[in-house]
Amino acid sequence: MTATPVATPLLTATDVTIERGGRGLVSGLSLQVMPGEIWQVEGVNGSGKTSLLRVLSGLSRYGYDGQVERAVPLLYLGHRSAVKPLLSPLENLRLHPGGEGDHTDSDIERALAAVGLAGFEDNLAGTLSAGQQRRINLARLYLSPCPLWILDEPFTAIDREGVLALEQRFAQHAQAGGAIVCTSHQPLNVQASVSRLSLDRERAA
Amino acid sequence: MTATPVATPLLTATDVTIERGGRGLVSGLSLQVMPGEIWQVEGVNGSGKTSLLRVLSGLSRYGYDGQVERAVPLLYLGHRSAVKPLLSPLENLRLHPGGEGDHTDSDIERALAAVGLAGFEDNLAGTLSAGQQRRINLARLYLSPCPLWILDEPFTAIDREGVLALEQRFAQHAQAGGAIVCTSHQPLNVQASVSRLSLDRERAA
Amino acid sequence: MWSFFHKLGSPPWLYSIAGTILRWLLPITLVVLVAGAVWGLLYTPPDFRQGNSYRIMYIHVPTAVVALAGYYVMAIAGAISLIWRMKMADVAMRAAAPIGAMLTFLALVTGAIWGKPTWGTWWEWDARITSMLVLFFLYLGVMVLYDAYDNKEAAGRACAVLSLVGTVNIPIIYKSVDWWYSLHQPASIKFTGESTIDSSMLYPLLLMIVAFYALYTCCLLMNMRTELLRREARTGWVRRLIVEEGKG
Amino acid sequence: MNTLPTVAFMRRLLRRQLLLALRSPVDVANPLIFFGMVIVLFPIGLGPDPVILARFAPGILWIVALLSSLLTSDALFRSDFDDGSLEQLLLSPQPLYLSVLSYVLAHWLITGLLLALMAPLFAIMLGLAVQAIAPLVASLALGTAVLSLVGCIGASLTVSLRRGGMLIALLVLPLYVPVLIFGSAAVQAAVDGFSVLPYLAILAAMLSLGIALAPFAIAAGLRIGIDA
Amino acid sequence: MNTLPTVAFMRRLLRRQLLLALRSPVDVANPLIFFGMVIVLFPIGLGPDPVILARFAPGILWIVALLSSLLTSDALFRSDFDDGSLEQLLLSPQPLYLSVLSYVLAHWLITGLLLALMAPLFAIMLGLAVQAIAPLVASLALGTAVLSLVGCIGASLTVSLRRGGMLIALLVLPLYVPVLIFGSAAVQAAVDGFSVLPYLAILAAMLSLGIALAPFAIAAGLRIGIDA
Ligand code: HEM
Ligand SMILES: Nc1ncnc2c1ncn2[C@@H]1O[C@H](COP(=O)(O)OP(=O)(O)OP(=O)(O)O)[C@@H](O)[C@H]1O
Ligand SMILES: Nc1ncnc2c1ncn2[C@@H]1O[C@H](COP(=O)(O)OP(=O)(O)OP(=O)(O)O)[C@@H](O)[C@H]1O
Ligand SMILES: [Mg+2]
Ligand SMILES: [Mg+2]
Repeated sequence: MTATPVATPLLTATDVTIERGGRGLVSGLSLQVMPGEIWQVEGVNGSGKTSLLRVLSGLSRYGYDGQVERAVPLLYLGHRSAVKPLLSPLENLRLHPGGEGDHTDSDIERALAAVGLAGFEDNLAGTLSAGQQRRINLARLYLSPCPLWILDEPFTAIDREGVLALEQRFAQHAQAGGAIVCTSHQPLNVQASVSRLSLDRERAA
Repeated sequence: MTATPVATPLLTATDVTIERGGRGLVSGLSLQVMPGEIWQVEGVNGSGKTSLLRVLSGLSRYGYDGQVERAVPLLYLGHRSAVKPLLSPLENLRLHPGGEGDHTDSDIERALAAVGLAGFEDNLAGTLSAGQQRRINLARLYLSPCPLWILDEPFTAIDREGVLALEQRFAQHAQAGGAIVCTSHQPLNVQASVSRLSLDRERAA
Repeated sequence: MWSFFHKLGSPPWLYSIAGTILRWLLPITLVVLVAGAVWGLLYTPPDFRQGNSYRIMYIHVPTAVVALAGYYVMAIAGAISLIWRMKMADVAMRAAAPIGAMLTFLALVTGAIWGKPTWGTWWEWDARITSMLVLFFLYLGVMVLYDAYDNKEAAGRACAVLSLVGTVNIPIIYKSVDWWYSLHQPASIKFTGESTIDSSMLYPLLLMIVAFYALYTCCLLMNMRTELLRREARTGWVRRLIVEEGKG
Repeated sequence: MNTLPTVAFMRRLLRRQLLLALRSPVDVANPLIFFGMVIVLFPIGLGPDPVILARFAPGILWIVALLSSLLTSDALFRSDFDDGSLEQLLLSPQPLYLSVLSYVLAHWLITGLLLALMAPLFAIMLGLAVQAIAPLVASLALGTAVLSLVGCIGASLTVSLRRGGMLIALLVLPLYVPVLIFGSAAVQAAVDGFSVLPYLAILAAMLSLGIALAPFAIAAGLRIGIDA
Repeated sequence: MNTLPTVAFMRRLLRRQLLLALRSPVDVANPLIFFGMVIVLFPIGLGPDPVILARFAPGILWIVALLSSLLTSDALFRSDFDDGSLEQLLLSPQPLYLSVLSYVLAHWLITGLLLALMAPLFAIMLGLAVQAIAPLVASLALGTAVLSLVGCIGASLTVSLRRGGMLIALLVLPLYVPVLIFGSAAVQAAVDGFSVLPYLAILAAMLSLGIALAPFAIAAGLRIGIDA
């Protein structure tokens, strides 16, 4: 990376308060996500991780207080994986509605190989296993030009080797100046410093 | 338990061969699941764990070779969790289509408390978080009278404490003479002996 | 008897026996078909009212008759495949559907073509015509359902269920449509042939019906052979077959 | 093991379906609203001549009721398939024949019966003769039960197909034809002052046949769908 | 960043929708089959009298085309919502107005245009006058485009509701009424030997208005649906 005089935050949340169904989930959270940072949002089931990530990514535009500023394009991968069972993995990515980049087929094939789907490029996604379908979506981590990733439990249904490979990719992305906000119930083993944000504390308060 | 002269297997699979989309997944597998046993089926994504479990549970009635005999009623929990978003957790269990036992409401409330859903009994399931919805389904592990459990990645989306509690329940079930066949990408920490069945080896062969 | 049943379940045997039957039946069918067509089209007197246009009857009536019978062939095959789990019945059912649909379609089209000179319209909501159209939709349903399933084994069983449901319904549909038509004041149009058909026209017609039954059987057997090859593409006997064909 | 008596299980399933329907009351009202709105389309599409409308009212009412029933039957098993409830139902130790009957009954109560009860309103709007209204209700109540049975067969055969939306129409509409004929004939007979009993008897016969046979087909369809 | 040009993205979305449709060819054929089958129901329900049928043909054809379009528009965004594709579309840096137009265009190509092209067959079966057939095709082609736009608004508003199946009918049918009126009037005019151009011009005007405004409503509906 070229030397930037002052690094600007990729994502700034100021005094965010989220309430759902009469329960306060997040109160007065302020957060700055700088390039190179990895944030892991932690909390028990129902503590508000998904709700927070949807607010940060801009999918929830109402139902919260506070400001969120996103300085750069972002990639959001949620609980649902936007994979069409009737398209092959290759077509799924080639015709993806995310529309954030222009990829050649060989780019996509390389990304699919990186998530262990080499050889499955042309099977219909609907015939793949649960983990393989999630992997199609995760291939976007090898394709997307977005510097900021917001990932909601990216390791769901992924086997151990798959998790290792993804953790490497996380470190690589952080090193290249990107930033990641993710949730996971397992500890992250990344070769980079991981900041933790626990929502349990908030709830207890 | 009363002393039984010879323990009969709860589930017997003989020479099971499964093929999907032209790929051999399982070949010539023979398996006897005895009371008190816990089997963990392992394998990378797409190795055939789900396919095998569906054959063992009787959901796939065609598309495989070999015999499977189920000596007792079984409880199958799959990737999809049979939870109705428009019903509360309490109603979901009270009106469950599984129909294997007759439970009072206080039974159900106790089971829901055991999976950490105390206080959420009457919220609509659709408003709960991903993990909480899975937990509704897992409450059946505290309710069902079935001695044989077949569980496909029961820990998906469950937080760490939740996993611990489930592992305790597993041990308890095995001690009481039940048996479990489950898949998980994480190692099982159960106070009982766990037999492993790896599908990767099969595939390599 | 049992061994015959057993053999029926064996794809290579079925494939070869179908081939043998075809070798005899196909030439005979063609001869009868040509004979019937020539007799009907060239050597019968013109109808006193319809002139020569009635000659389309020699295609229309056989197709209509066989199309109806074809549904029962399909349904019986479906029942066998459901009850005895016989894959070959599945193959037969799969093979029967498109032929039946095609024949029904032909009956509809020839009927429409015939209707123009005789009734002055292409289409008439007559009881038999309407129920033929419903039959066409039943056939289409089976074909489309088969295509909709990715898993062809499941597709076969689903279609078997559907065609069985259809068999219960076909008599009901026919009865009710017939009855529906007589409820409303019948239109002025009647099938001309019904009672007045002359024996000089009848015999070639009967010959054509026989020819179409034979043709149906040929198409069925040919379709079954193709379907067998497609399903068993990866088994030993098909590979051996390909090698032999290559040599021969 | 304290197993659940089958009748209790059937009642449980029925309660479940009805509760789900009541939770989204829109869904209960929808077939009715659809029925009403499509009936309103007819005067717009065919012209507002009251004599003509009254003459064709039996046919129009029956066609629209049939479409309403068709369109709701598609969703009958789909959400249960998508969320895995159907797997649980098939694994349950209870007889599938009877479980499936509960589903059909729930469908009929929510759409068929309600439609039959609402139909007089629209019949009057279309100018149907007064003496034909009771036969309309009776024929709809009987006939929609047959439609529900047949519709459920279609729904079970298409449940595992991703976008079955209209495929079910192809499978099921031809089978609806006899019901439409006898149903509208019953109403027409009443308009013309003839006895409706023969028609209702035929509908009832179809219903008995349907209750005896359809659940087998539905159960088979569901098993196939789960397997596919 | 090598961002994707908007036109390329629109083409990509269009290709995606068409490919999905072609992957299940059943789905493409289905609205057509539905169209055909429901048209068959009319003679059965109303009686086979050719004069009456011919007289009602414009209205029947238009009502059934409208139902076909309605029933397919419901599914337009639903699977994309269920599997999360819609979230991705909303997060995409591309203008939503145009993305949404691609969806509408795909829907029209798959249902409206195909229906218009198939309609002459059924028109002949109902005995529609020959000189009215070309106007029928033209009015259907124009009118179904409006129906697709309006239907997509309804689909976007109901996408997050679990069983929207028929709610969309309630929202959308009142808006369909003008199209039905002018569409069937165009065909009727042709039957009666009058000029159809005024009617087609009105349909075209509605279409321009729809193209200009509907995408805003659809985009807003989708944002609301994702948020709910
Ligand atoms: C699209 C229009 C038509 C359809 C779908 C149709 C269908 C049928 C069917 C289903 C049969 C019955 C076969 C059986 O009884 O097993 C039949 C027979 C026959 N049709 Fe047609 N038909 C059509 C038009 C016509 C026309 C226009 C004529 C002549 C004016 C005609 C003359 C006959 C005759 C003579 C027979 C055989 C004699 C009989 O069984 O009564 N059909 N057609
Ligand atoms: N209907 C089908 N058609 C073709 N291939 C199929 C079909 N169903 C499953 N497969 C293939 O079978 C393989 C095993 O699938 P399965 O779901 O059993 O894997 P799994 O071990 O459960 O994986 P995961 O850990 O991701 O859940 C996959 O590679 C998949 O592509
Ligand atoms: N629409 C809603 N109405 C009422 N309550 C809601 C709604 N949406 C979310 N909630 C509540 O908000 C809480 C947080 O949900 P969220 O999905 O953010 O949790 P999470 O931390 O992502 O949990 P998990 O680890 O299970 O994914 C849950 O307790 C849920 O009941
Ligand atoms: Mg979450
Ligand atoms: Mg799996």
